[in-house]
Amino acid sequence: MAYGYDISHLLSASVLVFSFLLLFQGRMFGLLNMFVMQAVCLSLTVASQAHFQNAPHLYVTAAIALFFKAGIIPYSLRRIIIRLGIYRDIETIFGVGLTLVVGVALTCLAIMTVMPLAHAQELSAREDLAFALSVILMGMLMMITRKNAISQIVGFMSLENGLVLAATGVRGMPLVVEFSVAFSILIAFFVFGLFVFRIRESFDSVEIHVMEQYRGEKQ
Amino acid sequence: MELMHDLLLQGWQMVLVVLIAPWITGVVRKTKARMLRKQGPSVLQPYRDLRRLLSKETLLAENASWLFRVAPYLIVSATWVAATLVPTFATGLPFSWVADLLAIVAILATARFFLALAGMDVGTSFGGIGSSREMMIASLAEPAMLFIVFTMAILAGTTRLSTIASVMASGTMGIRVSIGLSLFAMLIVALAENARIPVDNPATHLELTMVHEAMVLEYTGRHLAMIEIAASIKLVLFLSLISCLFFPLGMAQREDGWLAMGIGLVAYLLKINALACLLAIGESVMAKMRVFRVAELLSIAMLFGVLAVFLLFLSRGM
Amino acid sequence: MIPIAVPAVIALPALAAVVLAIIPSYRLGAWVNLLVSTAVFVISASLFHTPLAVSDYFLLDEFNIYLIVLNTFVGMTTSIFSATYISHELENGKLSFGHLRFYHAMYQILMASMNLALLSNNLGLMWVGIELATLTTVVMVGIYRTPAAIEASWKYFILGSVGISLAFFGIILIYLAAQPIIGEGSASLTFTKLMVSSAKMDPKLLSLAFVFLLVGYGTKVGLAPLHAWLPDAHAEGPTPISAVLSGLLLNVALYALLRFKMLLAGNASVLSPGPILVTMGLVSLVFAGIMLYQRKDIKRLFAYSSIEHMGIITFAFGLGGPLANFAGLLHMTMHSLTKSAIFFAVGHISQAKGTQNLADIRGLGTTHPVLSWGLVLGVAAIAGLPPFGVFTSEFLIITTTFAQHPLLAILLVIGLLIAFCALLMRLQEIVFGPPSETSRPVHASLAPLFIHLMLVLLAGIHLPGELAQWFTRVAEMLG
Amino acid sequence: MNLLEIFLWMIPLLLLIGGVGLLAHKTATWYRGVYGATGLVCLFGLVVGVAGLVAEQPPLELVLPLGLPWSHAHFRLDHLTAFFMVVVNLGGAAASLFAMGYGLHEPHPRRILPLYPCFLAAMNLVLVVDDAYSFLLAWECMSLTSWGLVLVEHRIASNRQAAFLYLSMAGFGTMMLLFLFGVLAGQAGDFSFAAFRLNSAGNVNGFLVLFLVLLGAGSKAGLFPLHVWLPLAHPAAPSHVSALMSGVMTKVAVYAALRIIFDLNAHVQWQWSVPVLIIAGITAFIGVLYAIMQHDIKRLLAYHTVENIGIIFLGIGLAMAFRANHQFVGASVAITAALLHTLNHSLFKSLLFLGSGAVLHATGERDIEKLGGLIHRMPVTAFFFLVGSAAISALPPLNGFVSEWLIFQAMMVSPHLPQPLMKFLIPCVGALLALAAALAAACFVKAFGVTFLGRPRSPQAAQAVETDGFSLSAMAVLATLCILIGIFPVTVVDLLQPVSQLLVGVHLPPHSGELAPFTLLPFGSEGSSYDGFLIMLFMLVASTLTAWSVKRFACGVTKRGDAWDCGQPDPSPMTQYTAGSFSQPIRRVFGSVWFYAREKVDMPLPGETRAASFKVTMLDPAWEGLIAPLGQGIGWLSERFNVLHFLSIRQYLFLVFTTLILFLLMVAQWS
Repeated sequence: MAYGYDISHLLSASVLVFSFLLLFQGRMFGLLNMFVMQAVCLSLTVASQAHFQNAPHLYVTAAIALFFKAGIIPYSLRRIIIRLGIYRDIETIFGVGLTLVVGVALTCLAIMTVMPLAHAQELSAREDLAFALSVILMGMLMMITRKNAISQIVGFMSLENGLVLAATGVRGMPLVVEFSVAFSILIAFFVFGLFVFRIRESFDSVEIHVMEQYRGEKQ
Repeated sequence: MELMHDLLLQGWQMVLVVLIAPWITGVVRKTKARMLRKQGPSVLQPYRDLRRLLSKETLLAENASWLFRVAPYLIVSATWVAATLVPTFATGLPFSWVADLLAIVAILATARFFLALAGMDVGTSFGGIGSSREMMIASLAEPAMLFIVFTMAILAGTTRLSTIASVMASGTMGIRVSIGLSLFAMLIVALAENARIPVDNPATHLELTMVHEAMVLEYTGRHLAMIEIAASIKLVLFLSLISCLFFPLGMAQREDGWLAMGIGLVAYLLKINALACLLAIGESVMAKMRVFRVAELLSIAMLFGVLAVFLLFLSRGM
Repeated sequence: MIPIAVPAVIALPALAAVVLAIIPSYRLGAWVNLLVSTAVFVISASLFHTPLAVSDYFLLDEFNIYLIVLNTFVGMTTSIFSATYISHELENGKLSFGHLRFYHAMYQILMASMNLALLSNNLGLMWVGIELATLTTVVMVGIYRTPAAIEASWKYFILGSVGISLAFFGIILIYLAAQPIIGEGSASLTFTKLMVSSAKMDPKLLSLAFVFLLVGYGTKVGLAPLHAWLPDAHAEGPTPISAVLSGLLLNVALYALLRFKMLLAGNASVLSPGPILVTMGLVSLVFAGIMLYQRKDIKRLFAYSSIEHMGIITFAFGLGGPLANFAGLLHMTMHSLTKSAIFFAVGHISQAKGTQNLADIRGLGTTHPVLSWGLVLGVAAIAGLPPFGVFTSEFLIITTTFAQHPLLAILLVIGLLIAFCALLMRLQEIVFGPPSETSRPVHASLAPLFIHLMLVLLAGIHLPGELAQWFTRVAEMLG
Repeated sequence: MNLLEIFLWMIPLLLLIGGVGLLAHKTATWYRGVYGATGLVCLFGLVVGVAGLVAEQPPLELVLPLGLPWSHAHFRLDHLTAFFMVVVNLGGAAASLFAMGYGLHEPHPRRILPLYPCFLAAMNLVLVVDDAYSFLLAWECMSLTSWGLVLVEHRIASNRQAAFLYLSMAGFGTMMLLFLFGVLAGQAGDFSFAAFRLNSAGNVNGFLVLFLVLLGAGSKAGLFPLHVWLPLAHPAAPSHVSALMSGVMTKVAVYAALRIIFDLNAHVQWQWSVPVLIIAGITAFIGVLYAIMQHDIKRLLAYHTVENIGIIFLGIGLAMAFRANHQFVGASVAITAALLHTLNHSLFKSLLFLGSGAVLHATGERDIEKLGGLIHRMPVTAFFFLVGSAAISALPPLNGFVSEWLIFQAMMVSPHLPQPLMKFLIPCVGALLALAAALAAACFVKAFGVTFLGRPRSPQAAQAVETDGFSLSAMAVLATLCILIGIFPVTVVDLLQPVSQLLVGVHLPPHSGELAPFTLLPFGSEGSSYDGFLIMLFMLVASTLTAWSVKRFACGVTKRGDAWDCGQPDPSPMTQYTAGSFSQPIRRVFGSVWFYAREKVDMPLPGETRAASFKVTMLDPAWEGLIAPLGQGIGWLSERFNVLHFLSIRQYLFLVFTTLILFLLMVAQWS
């Protein structure tokens, strides 16, 4: 059993590593590729959890993750990128270096908050939790530091990966499958929304700040 | 019988103040003239002036209202009542409790109020000047007066004039700095209230320096006579007030016999004549102030009043 | 045994949504909408006569029974308002028939999801309810398809989604804390069971969970600085939705938050949520109060006022104690009724004047006297003036706070006064003075507006004993 | 049914009349009916009030199942309440009578009708309630309805500003009262006044209570520096409402102050009286000083309200000082003076506001610089206004003097107070009071002189006509009462003694007519005394004598001619002394310090053709030092914070993120 934990543990650590790599990525396609890798890692983690926890329904979650996040969504995003012709570098607010530093700081914070949790919790569960929390925080960080709507979606999905990581890491968490379905719908909404806005030509760009010119109450 | 006696006594004082009022004005004028080495009119001239004014026709401005005609009666009666209630030759007169020092000051304020209104009635610029300045001066004199009242009230334990006079006359007070200070304050207030130099010049009709005279500029005939007599009564009132508060020598008591009353009367007449002379001398040696300097003069009066009160706390160990 | 009415108030609107989606006539749709809303209200009112009950998935206790009635009641009155409002929008050409079908269906889904969130005994179900409600409103906010509306709904959507995710993480943490004690499976996400064993849970884990839930659901409540979606979402969507958002959805989110607060209250060594709530409440109150001054849009104005009131309510619950909790509950109810009434009035006003721009809405008192009476009374009520019910709760909050924490009370009052002056200033601009030029007559039902105001007035003058007892019991539960 | 129950019926009755007012048709009959009904109800309340004041019975109490369910609404009728019922309903009845005539001439009568009876109902309700919740409810309803009345002429921008400032300050005051009740209720959360009376014996911070009263009730009453709203709001309302606001509503605030300071607070300490006396003195002084500078008749009157509130609070402060030192006679005199002045002020201020309403109706002008000579066109109004002016200027033998005299008498015994601070403070405050009284006289010489005397300064003033009978009779009633109370103060003072007993625990012995039937003898027959009746009698005798002798001895011929004016009469009414020039000396003496008054004279040199100009600028210290910075501060803050409304989604996410991180740090720290 301990051996099993080690595997899933390793896998979830790799999800975190990919989070860092996401932060590091400067180009659109590179970002999507990294995200696909993270999603694959995630589905592997979930699958391993399904195996070791004897929870077959988690396989569904793994499948959804694989199919949706590593398949359809990146594919549609890629289509959008090609249609809009935005292969450029991704604009970040601070430089990549600083973003990475903040990422490390966030990981430290995650560890700090999880550390003092009661010893009753199994050690690996605590670590998993720390990983998940870090992934979540870094997903948010990505949403904040990237100016482009597509990278925001990627950031959100990465955040959601953290959630799945956390949910599947806990023994016997009910409704996980339902949650992953719900989140998938949510993300589909995102992508759909992006398409809609693009198709309706309300916005000429997916740069978010352009959209903000349409604020109802002008300053 | 008692009541008759009381009424008689009060009636006598009522008549007395009116009778001597023009005389006092005459004395002041005469003394001032003498100071200037002039012959001056007779001391009885104010009586003649009154008779002359009464016998003349009254000329009213076109738009003078009923207030303008009623005001002189009100002013005379208010001043007269106030003067009647100030102890002159005797303390503890039967109606002395009707109005205390505060009320007497306020009754005078009533008279002034109507005088100032009358000044504004015809709608001339001079009337307005007079009213405006008169009210300004009065508003500054009043706080100073209050401190004097305060000093007296602390000394006598009441604001009732006859009691104050008895207390002062009894000599238990001794001579105090506070009394001197309030006398000084009182003198300034009296000068201001009676429109005397250095606050106002009763003899001038030079436009821009007039205060009292400007207000009564439109009055003629019998109305002017009443205004004049009221002014004289007011002077008597203040002289009586000073003499009863600060020099209550020889004042009779209510229960005293006719002799004491007589002595009181003589003493009273002497006192106010002397005060009138002093006033005339004072007026002669001083110059009239600019209107806005008056504020400073009255603040000095107030300052003395404050000092008087506070020193009294010290000296009485309160 | 759960009474049949409980699933009914969730299922009936959900079914109605399907029906409404296929009814072609918008008039018929509006009627069906109204009828269903009324029926749901009647059914929910019948819950008063059934005993309180608990099952694995549903819960009917003293806390939510009244909120569900309030919810369905405002849902009903809003559907009356909505009927006239929407037909006017149709005449304006701002909406098409297709939109209306969509709108009515969405309205019922929104009601169903809020009822679900209120009645569920399971953290997951409640989460689903709230998220469904959020998504529905996101869509409804964007229904006009103007750039501003899309911007507002996009923003709402993104911020809402992040909130959803964080709240979900909080739920995972709760489960993590409960699992060693209650065991695996959905039992560890059942409120009633969690409540029983919360004392034994890991306090640190619970605290961490609460932080995430606070940020997650706090975004829905509109607490500053998590409020950003709120003003624009209120301003750009149809006004009935603004009314429901302010009047109901914020309450539902707050209800969820309070459930977790109750959970924490059961554990002695947990991080005390009070000070955090008090701080967030005060920040929201003062911040929203200050923001009111620069508003140029009538609906944004009242949206910020909602933030302010959520701040007050959060403050009261943060303070805790029977009186403050009582006041918080009362304020929740009163705010819900009053703010939706104000939005009814605002809806008519913006239709009458053809604009939401405050600078163009002037002198309403001259052109629309009855409507402006409604607005004046509504704003007076929301500003905390007696004899309206909001005053009652503010009275209780301030007096109790000042007795315990004078400094907090002073801050609270500063915030209240700032907001009060701002609302008053705007109200006078809107209602008084020479009227602005454009104005049309509005044929609208003002009944919902005045029904709400009557209720608020009644509560101010005489708070019914049953209501007070209910509040008292819940206040005790909240600790 | 006892008195309290009877009285309570007034409230729904008035509200009902308000409802009728809402539906009233646009006819004079309806207007008269509503005002007349209101007036009748007020008259009824007046009777109940007098009955309550005379009745020797313990306070009546009643609990109704209204308000908060656990404490309900408590009502109580004691002598204090009864006295203020008299004040409120007397003013209400007079104003209603006035409005039966005047209310018809208003440009928008139907805006007033629904609110007017409700306003009166709210004021009456404040007096009888006996728990904090109902009190504040009634209190704020009073603000709210009067706010509506201020906004009757809402198209005038300054009225809207006044209304805004008014309700904002009212909101502030309510908050302070909320604090106050929070303090008094303590942890127990029982909001009935009965509980407060019990609590206050314990460890309630009395100074805090007093401070909050001064802020809460003081802002409503118009104490410096919270008076700024008052001179703006009171004149903005229709004149009969101005009369109510100035004459009556400020008294309700006095009631609140008295109730809280003396009744709900068990122990009064002498230190508390210090801030009250200082603030009251400044209020009285600055109120009248500002009034002198005003040219708007109604605003002038409103500033005088500030002054008189100062005087009333002086009485209250003195009573506190004496009561704390167990010098009960002084306390009783002071509180009697405060109460009497409350009544007096409500009478003459209502009278003056009604008079100004009559003038406003006749000429359409509130600016006295455009009036003049109205005594010819409106002789009756002029007479009543004169009575009011003389009364408010504290001239004997009218009522204003009696109350100020009593206050001075209370001050005269202040040297017996043991604290040196009080010994020094009270004479100084007394000087301020004397100054205020004298300046008030100056101010009303100006107000009456410029408005009614002289020559008309505008065509409107020249064509004014006397106002209607209802209005005149209302003024007549008030003027008569002013004179009667001035002449027979003893009766009223004796009536006030139960109230004094309630507030300071002692009462003056009833006047037995020892010296004369109507002599006021607050300190017994040996102490200071005043007899308005005899002064009146003496003045009558003196003027009769004068008149007789003038008739007898003087030439009776009277002619009319041009004014003399030192031989240079100018026919243009513009040459008359104006209100501005009248107040110039006083402005020079006091204004340059207090109001930073500056005169700017631009006199062209000979030969230049441009017009000369003269400009006076003045600043209100309370406004400049308090309200304006506050407004600017909030404006500044809101502009700074407004950036937060225009952030990008990313930045908003950043806010959410930061909040989360902060909380996480907190949790990490806490563990």
